[in-house]
Amino acid sequence: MSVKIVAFCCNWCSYAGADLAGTSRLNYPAQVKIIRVPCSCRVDVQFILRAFVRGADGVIVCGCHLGDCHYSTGNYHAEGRLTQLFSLLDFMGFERERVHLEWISAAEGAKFAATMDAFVTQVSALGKNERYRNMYTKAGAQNE
Amino acid sequence: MQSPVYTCSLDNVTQLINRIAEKMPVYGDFGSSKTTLSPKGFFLPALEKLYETAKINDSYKITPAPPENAPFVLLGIRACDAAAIEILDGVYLNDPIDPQYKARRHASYIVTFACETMGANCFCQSVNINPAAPKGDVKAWVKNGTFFWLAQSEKGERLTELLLDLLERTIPAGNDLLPVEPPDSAPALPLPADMLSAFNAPVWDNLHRACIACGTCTFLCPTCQCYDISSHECTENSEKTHCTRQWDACLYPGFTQMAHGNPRPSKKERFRQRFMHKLVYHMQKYGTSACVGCGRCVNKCPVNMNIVKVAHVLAQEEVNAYV
Amino acid sequence: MCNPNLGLIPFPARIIHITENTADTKTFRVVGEDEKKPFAHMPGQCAMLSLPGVGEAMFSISSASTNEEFYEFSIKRVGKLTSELHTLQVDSPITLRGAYGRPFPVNDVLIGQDLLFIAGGIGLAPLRSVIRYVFDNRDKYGAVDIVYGARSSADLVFLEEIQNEWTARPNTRVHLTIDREEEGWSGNVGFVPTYIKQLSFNPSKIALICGPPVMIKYSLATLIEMGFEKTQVYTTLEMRMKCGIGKCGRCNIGHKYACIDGPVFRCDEIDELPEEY
Amino acid sequence: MNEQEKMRTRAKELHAAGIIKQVLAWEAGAFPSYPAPAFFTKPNAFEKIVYNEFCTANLSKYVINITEKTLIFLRPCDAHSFAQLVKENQVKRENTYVIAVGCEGCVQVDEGEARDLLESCRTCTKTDYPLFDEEINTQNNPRESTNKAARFAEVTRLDSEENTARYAFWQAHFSQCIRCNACRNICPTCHCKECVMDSDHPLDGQFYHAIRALHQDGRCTDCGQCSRVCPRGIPVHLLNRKLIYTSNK
Repeated sequence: MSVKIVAFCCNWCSYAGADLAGTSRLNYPAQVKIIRVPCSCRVDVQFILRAFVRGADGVIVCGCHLGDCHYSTGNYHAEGRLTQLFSLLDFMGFERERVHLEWISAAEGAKFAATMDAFVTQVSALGKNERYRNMYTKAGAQNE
Repeated sequence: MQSPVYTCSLDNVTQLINRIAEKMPVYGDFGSSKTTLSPKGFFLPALEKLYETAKINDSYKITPAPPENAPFVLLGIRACDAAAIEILDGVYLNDPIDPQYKARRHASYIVTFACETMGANCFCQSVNINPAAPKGDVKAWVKNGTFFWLAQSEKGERLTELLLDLLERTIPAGNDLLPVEPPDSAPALPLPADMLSAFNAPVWDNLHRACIACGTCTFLCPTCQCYDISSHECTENSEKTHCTRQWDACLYPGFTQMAHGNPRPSKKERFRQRFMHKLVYHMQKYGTSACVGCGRCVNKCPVNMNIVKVAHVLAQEEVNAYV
Repeated sequence: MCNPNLGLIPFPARIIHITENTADTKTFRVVGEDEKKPFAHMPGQCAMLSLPGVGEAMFSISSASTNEEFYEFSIKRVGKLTSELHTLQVDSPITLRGAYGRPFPVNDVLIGQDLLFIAGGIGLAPLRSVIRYVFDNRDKYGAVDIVYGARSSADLVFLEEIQNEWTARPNTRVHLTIDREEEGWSGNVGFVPTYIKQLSFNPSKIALICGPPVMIKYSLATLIEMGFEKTQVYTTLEMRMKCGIGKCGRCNIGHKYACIDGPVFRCDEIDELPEEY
Repeated sequence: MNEQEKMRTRAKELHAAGIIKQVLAWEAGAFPSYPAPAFFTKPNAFEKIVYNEFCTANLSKYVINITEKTLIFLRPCDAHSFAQLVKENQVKRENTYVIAVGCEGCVQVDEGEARDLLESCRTCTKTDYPLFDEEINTQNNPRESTNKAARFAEVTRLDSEENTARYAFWQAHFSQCIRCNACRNICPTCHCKECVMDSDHPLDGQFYHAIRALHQDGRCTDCGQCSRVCPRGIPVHLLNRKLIYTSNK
């Protein structure tokens, strides 16, 4: 069963990188669904968690290299916020390998394709995402 | 004809439970005190699906969720919870009857257990419930080392037939075999007689300020009946949507929020509604107050607000009448 | 209750006709499966209209109960569900359940009485079902006066129906008013309560009021001044409703639930209830 | 523990001097071990101010957007929450008169009996008061640095375990959650006007705890109220402690 990947790509660098990968005929797995965001720091923790709730098996956030950010400090915020999210997800017992943060500039089409390949194989190794889907608050399990 | 009282020794009570468990699932036990969550969740679950809709050639096909009528047994229900189930029956089992609730309720066997002592924050005696004489399909109690079992309903008799070889019949010799009633420790809960004077009482202005409107008391309360209905897409395929029913609390701001405004705009009105419904409105509509004195809200309220204090302050009595 | 199996499970239904009353109000004609009406209803009752995946809301049925082919709902675009409903086209599917609420007492108290309908804005929708019921059984009732006001002439719903059909009805007087002066408007200008005082009806009539709460309050005060008893005045109270069958504990005013003991209340009943609507 | 007398007298003196209009403290509940937070406006009611080891509720969240000048008694954990609220200008400092009051730790109460010290008091590392106008008996705050290790003991223990073991640990706890929102409404730094979790979409509730913890990241003052109030005993504070632990590293 092919895994579903959601990639949040920042408009200025990674999205352009993905574009470049396309124009230079580099292919990367089709299961990757790209969502364009103005900056990597626009990715709220809820976007990632909701993506998992709605059936994603892996989420990767791509942004500009530190220092290249069009909004100058966007990727620093993103890095701070997402490292905390990833460590909390690991602490709660979710597979840390299903989430990833990568800096890809507009010129690195090859790196974009390679990163997506590596990430898809990594997530496929883990298989379908069951844990994120079952962490239900059963809201009222019967009395003990 | 009053069905006979059966007994068995304490140590083969677990045998009784296992025998029942072979026939149907058993929840709860004859434990030391009442459970944290009330048995309400067995009849009105915190989250349940009402129906599913699928869009087929431009019209909605609606499939209601099948009613759950697999039989199950609730063990060790106390007098307060048994009375609470009756209060919920009054709401959900009279016209128009709620099919989901009715299916679960008819499939349930309630085995109650008499309390020998009053819990720290129990006050069922203040709402004239006798902790030693709980209702329910079967009443069980322990007295000087023996376990007693008395069927109180036709369902109770059916349950007793499963266990006849494990139980011995006793000659019903007066009430020295009956469970002893714990001494009455607290005065009766004063219920405001007149609705309008209670509603307009000035005490609400200061009384509500400590409350953080979190809803814990309503979710733990065995008689809180309010629910919310919401409809949303399935995650698997968005053509299908399901409509769910989940617990709701009058304390939440969105409870009565309408497009053109909210009749209960601030926490004070919502706090007042919670206690007015419990102590006054339910009394006027069904003849009994909806509080069974189980003390769960007293025990688990994050800021130690509780219904006994509100009732006393509402009746203009000094709060620490018996602190 | 006209519908015995009253529950929370809706019937599939379809919109067969949409008329654009005003900029933000549309009237939807709805029928159940195989073009029939899934449940009967009485004037003043409402039904839960829902769009799966969006939500559900209670709307008063503005078509007459004697109308066999369809229901009509006049819906103003105010919130999430209503905006979604306003995007629907003819033939789009919805779901429907009902009929809920205590109707206007058309078969007992109103028989043989002179009737005074007072409506404000979208408040005409619930009263329209009663008015059309009265017109269909015209001989059973006395004189009919209709006072209807809105913010502007563009906000008067069913305007052509009022002007062409209602005014032509026997022994029926229609009094329209708008809040502010407008060129090209020949009718009265002013708020409904003040307009009632100018018209000064004799207090033997039965009055039915429906509209925004502030209009209800002042119209009721004016009627009392004119000698009306509170037992002669009926109104509807609007509360948030989710179940419609008096269980979900949301629409209560005091110990009465608006969805089963109302939404139609007699004004003296309202005085026994706390000031909560 | 005679802070109670001093608090009552100071409240009367400050009110008489017209410095304050009302007092926010605890008052006796209808049951002995359940004092509740309360606003005292009339001087004769100041006699009812209570201060003992059962006063577990954190008072700082009550003064958000307060308009009248209010005297508030703060213990070290409350004081840190209060400072955070002042920093986020949820509270106008000039509308409050703060008295720092000594604390020997509060007791968890269940079914009327006092159990052991609150978890947050056992691992409390705060002996200082970020801001106050006066002090009462603050010299006898017993805690020293020994609790530093105890504070993150549970977090490091869980970290050392297998990922699947942690998942089982949290799934067992979260499956008991009845979404009563007590942990959100008691948390001093959780004060959005409209919470994103109030959408009536049950599926959002799945990550309620994770999203709530992340919203307090860098702002949580580790006062432990969230776990204290949970009716199902879920150790929600561990999520926030983990975030503090990783950001300290």
